[in-house]
Amino acid sequence: MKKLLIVLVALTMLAAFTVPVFSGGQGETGGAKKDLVIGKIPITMEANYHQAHVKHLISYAKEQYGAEVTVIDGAFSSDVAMSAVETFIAQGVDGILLHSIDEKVIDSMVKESHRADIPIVTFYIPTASRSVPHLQINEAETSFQMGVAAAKKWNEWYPGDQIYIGVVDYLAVEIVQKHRTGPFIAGVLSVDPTAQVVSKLEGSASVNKAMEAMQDMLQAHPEVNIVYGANADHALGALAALENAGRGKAVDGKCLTEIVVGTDGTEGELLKVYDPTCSMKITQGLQPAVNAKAEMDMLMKIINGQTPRDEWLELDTYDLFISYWDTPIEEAQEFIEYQYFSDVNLKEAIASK
Amino acid sequence: MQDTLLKIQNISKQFPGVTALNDVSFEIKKNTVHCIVGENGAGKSTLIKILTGAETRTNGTIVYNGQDFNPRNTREAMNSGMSVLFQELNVVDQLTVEQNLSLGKEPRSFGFIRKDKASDAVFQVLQSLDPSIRLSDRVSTLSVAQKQVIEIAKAISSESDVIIMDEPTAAITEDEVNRLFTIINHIKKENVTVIYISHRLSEIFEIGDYVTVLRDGQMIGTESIEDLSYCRDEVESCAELIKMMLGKVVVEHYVPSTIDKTRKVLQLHNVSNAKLKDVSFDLYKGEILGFYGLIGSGKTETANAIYGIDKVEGEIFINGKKISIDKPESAIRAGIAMVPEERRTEGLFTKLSIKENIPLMNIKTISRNGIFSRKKERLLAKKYIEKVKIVARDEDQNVAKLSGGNQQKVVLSKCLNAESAVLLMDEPTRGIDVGAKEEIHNLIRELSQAGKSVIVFSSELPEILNLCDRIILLYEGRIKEIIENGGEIDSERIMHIVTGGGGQHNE
Amino acid sequence: MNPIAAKAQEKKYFSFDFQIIVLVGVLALVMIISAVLTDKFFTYPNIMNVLQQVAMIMLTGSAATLLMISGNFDLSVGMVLAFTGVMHAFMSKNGIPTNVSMILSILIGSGFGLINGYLVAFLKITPVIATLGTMYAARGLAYIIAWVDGGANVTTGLPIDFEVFGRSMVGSVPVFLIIVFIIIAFFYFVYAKTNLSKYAFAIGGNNRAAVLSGVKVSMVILLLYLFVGTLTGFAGMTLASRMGTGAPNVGADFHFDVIVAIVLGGTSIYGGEGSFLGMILGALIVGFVGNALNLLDVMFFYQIVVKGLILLGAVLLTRKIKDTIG
Amino acid sequence: MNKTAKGSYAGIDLQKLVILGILVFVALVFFSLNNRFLSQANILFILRQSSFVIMTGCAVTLLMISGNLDLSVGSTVALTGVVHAFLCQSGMATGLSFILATGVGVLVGLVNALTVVKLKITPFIATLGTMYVGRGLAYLITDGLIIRDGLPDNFTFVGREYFGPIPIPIIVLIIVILVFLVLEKKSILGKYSIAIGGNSTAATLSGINSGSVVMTLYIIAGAMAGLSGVMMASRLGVGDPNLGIGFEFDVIIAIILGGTSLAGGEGSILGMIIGGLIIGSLGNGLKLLNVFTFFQAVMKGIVLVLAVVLDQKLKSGISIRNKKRIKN
Repeated sequence: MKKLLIVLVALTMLAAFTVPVFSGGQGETGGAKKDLVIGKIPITMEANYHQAHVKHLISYAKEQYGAEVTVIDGAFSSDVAMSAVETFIAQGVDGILLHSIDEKVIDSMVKESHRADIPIVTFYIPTASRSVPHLQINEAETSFQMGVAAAKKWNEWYPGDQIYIGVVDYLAVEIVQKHRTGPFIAGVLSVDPTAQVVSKLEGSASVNKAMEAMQDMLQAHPEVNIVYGANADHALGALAALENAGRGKAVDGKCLTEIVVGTDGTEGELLKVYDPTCSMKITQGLQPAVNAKAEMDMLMKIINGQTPRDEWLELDTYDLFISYWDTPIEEAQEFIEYQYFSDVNLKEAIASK
Repeated sequence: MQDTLLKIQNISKQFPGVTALNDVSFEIKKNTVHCIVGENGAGKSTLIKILTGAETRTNGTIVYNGQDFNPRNTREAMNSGMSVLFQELNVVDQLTVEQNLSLGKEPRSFGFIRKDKASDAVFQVLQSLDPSIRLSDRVSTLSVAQKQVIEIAKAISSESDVIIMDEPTAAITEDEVNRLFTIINHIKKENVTVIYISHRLSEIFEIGDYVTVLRDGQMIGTESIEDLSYCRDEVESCAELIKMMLGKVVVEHYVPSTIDKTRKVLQLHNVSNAKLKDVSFDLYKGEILGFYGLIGSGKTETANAIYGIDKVEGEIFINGKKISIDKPESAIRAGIAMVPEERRTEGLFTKLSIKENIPLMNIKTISRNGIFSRKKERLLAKKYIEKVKIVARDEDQNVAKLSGGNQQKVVLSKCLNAESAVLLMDEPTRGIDVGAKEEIHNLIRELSQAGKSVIVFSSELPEILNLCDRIILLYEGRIKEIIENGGEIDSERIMHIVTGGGGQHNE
Repeated sequence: MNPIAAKAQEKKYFSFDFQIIVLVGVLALVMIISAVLTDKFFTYPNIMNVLQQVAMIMLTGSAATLLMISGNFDLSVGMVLAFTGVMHAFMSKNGIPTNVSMILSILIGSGFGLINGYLVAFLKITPVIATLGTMYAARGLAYIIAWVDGGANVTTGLPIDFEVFGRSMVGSVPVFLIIVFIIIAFFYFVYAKTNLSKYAFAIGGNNRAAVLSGVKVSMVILLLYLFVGTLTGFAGMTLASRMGTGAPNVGADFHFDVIVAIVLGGTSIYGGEGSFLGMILGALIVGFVGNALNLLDVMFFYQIVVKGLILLGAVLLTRKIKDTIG
Repeated sequence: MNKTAKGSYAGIDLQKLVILGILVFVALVFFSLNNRFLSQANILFILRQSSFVIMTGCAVTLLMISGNLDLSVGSTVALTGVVHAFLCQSGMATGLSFILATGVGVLVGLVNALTVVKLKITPFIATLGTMYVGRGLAYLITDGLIIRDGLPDNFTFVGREYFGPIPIPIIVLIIVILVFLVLEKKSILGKYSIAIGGNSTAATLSGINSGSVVMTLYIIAGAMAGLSGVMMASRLGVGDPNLGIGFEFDVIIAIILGGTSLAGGEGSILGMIIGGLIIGSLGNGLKLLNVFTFFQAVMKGIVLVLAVVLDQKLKSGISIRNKKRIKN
């Protein structure tokens, strides 16, 4: 009996190995299909931006190119993304849109898929070897701009008041430093060199963690007057903590205790930004629609042989700078409806509060 | 005149609070069977633990083969030629018989197990003890008795000069016992010394050469069996020993209980399952009913059937009303409580204190609307400690720290507290010393006087004969005969019946 | 059984009150050190702030302790926390009156409790697997609901009174905190005075004996899981109300936090022994340590290390002192 | 007696056969829905993706059979991976650093061993502690960043290269499996872990030094986690401190699906392997079918529970039969 079992398992294992050995070649990428299948790997599906991005991608691919998009969640892990690429190869997709954590790992993912002769376009984080077409959001500029704006406003409201920056950061994702936190702080400093960063606490992409971090920060550094959240969850969490502490207020757009700056430009944030009584006043609006289309087009160009599959080619998009003062609410309304499929009417929602 | 193998000199052992052994000294001669008797808590186990390095002595010396002997752990003791057969079953259910037999002394090279003839010796012993056990059997499929046999085989075949046997016969069948004794007598000739601990005094007279008696950590005396039984019959010599053990003489004999023959509290009609065939009997109010049979005859199975542990066909009546008992819970509700066979694993909550154990079968006695009162809990415990004579520091003591007898009393208290009309007792005094045994027997009698009905399932004939008004003889799940106790009982014939001999089924 | 566990129970008799003393000692130590290191620490608002942060752990813990004493545990609490929060937001957003939706989301928690209980008590699945299963399920569902709502979390269009429960204060004390501590107090009573807790100890100590003593083992376990689920539901609902959003990504290692608190409190994961007050102290220790490190702006990488060391240190300390005494 | 013995054997193997059945079933379902599922490449992918779980699982199975537990493997994977990258970056020869980094795994194992055996802390807590510490250290070594620059080319060799058509990780996997199957069946260690998990007092009284056995098991578990971590790093080509979050659960799930009980005593590596493959093909299949990512989580949960329900039902069936036997 036991023997039999071992034999059985051995056989299954054996089968697993011999199949590839003997059936040879890359058989599974063949197989004629009517319409194109595109594999999309977002860095995570747990954030508004990426969900919207995927939605745009799916609809755009369909109507523009009649292409199917299948999505595998990158789950914030290089390892998962790597497996995802393999799965797409097994699936025999015609192209892969990749947004993963690490340049070097992306390199090897590209190798894998090229071995299976599937083109890849990278997004937001390029290949280390700069070997395939890449779509970059130029966030740093906007982040810097936000820093400048925040600092200017504060000095204008409270001249001579020392600026203390508190960041609910995303230390576990290094790119955030490069594109968001870093430039933002630089922006503030460019206006007021005396500004100090008093605290950087981890928000771990969780509203809850962000809130608790901010609560602690308020105990240690009640003096913070510029609060930066490195993504929507962090910004909203920080704001929640401020509100719980009786802060986070503004009088028709003039912040009382601090100015909160966010990232992503989700409806949740914009509701706060345009609320004259709330101290969150600035955010940068990522544009899922724009990015989704751009990366899809780039991939199709390769598939249609208009651009080479493995040559560096960078295309830049940008984030919208959105603030209570500089961006008319109608524009913002348009923005969330178009970019984030939002059905919220900012004006009414805010008025009803 | 043999020479001395082990000299135990002024051994004492203090535990926090208690003195387990106090200045014990005696000698063990080579190639003898040296018995150690004493009540539970008399210090036998502690002594063994010290001999085998499981405990360290507070002071005193042990001279073994002429030189000082202080093993730091069991392994060292084993290496110096001592092997132990402990009371608890120390076999690994998940391994096969063969693996168990070689456990700890596998023939090995570079950490890998070599197949070789080494295990043959063990297998010989095993064969001679119980041929029915196969090396490839998984131990989990064996009976308690067979597990015990495996341990015995292991100990004997360990080729050690001294084998310490702590209650080896507690769980095994008559003929296994006989085979064991044959082997003991055999290995005695092969320069093996046996230190034998048992509650069954008759055994001591059967195979013992010397006997040392301990009482509450004190050394009472060492006698040679010849001297003891010289010009005395066994009963007297037993009495002699018991006197030494208890400091008082115990004479137990059957006292008929007052039975209300008009009230049948429990009736079984043709109860059958895999192990039982058409078991039918009535239990009267105030009666003590005995189930006797060898292990595997269906005693425990009958108990389990009544208590709703095993599924059965057939009918069960309580006070004439037919009821269905599918789980212990409903049995208890129907007024049946059970003292299970395996005290440690089935009866006790070893992590809890005495007072926490007692109410668990009938928590209403200390609680109202699901909320209990610590005061009532304490009082209840005190009451039973009083009534059942549990020897313990206080009701807060952890039951794991009690001696076997007292643990059994706690289990008993738990069942008494269920205030049920019928009490099932499966091996009520297994592995319990004479004193506690008698106390428990008296308790059972009191219960029946108080109008409760008790069923005693036991593999010890004397117990049954001392206790029960009627005795049901089981063989292979069938009721062979129901005997009225009192008057002349032919135990020869009983043995004959329960071992498969004649005997008609009268109902 | 595990040899270590066996060792542990020999010594148990002393351990109880004793464990508490050690924990109080550790807690005091933590607080003193923190107070020395930063004057921000020992202030009323900060203490309040930490209490709020550990409130949810204590809340779930106050039922989970008994559960663990009965020899079971629940890994799904983290994700149930998230799911109930999301549901609360989702329901109240879609026209269900906030207070009704509060009740409903608590009941959803109970629902998960029932499922866990049924899987473990009646289908006899090892708690780890059963609750891991429901954990994945709850997690998935939380995101699906949010996705249905059209985002990664349910933030917008919430009624104004959504945040009332989480944010209104009595004097300088948040209302929810008072309620939470009332509930905790109630469960302390359950732990200290009810037959349920007696049975939990019995079952955890010796399941077979419990059955033979007629204890309704399955029912007890089911009930305990139900309690855990319900309280977690309450916690999730409260959290959502405090954050003003239903976020699926909360409670990522909530289950570990709860278990750590309970175990720090001297409850054996093999069941049969444990302490409620210990759990409370355990939660406070973890909470205050984390808070102090944040106050000192210690990078969170260090914080993870410290969390682990505290866990080991505290447990070790108790064991050591126990050994020297027992 | 004779019969009962056979019965119990049949029982145990029957149980393994059932998991195998589940695996085959899962495979067939996915195959019928998407014929690429059983394509050579995909099978290789599944194997490679589950190879690290199974590799670590081999050691942890023995550990769990002995009634212990290791939650730290996930962090160990991250830590060793990072160390490997770090050493290579600072110019150490890849081979040497490979060994040293694996050695770090051994160290973690040693720490677990000491805390559990010498300091007598319950495995769950001890390893939960090292889980936090290990993860933290991984971040500290890299300041939370990913080590990617200045890594030699051969850094990725073991992780990515192929031996003929078969990826090296799978070769390693096979070797590891064979070694551990021998350990389980033929070595003192395998037998003693059952003995200790089954009845620790019996083991001690048979003169087995439980302490050192358990310690060895923890160290081996650490070593295998280390090996997995180093190979993962090599596969990714970087040292990523976020690696292996939730890894410990994947391992435990595979083991428990394989019929190992948390209580110890029971269990088998063969079963664990099948369990691991079930999880692997499940994840892969759901993705192949383009199931919406969050439904995947739900289904994973459900399938997990179902599989175990089936398994447990069977087990309990057997154990009841056995109980009946024991009572004679």
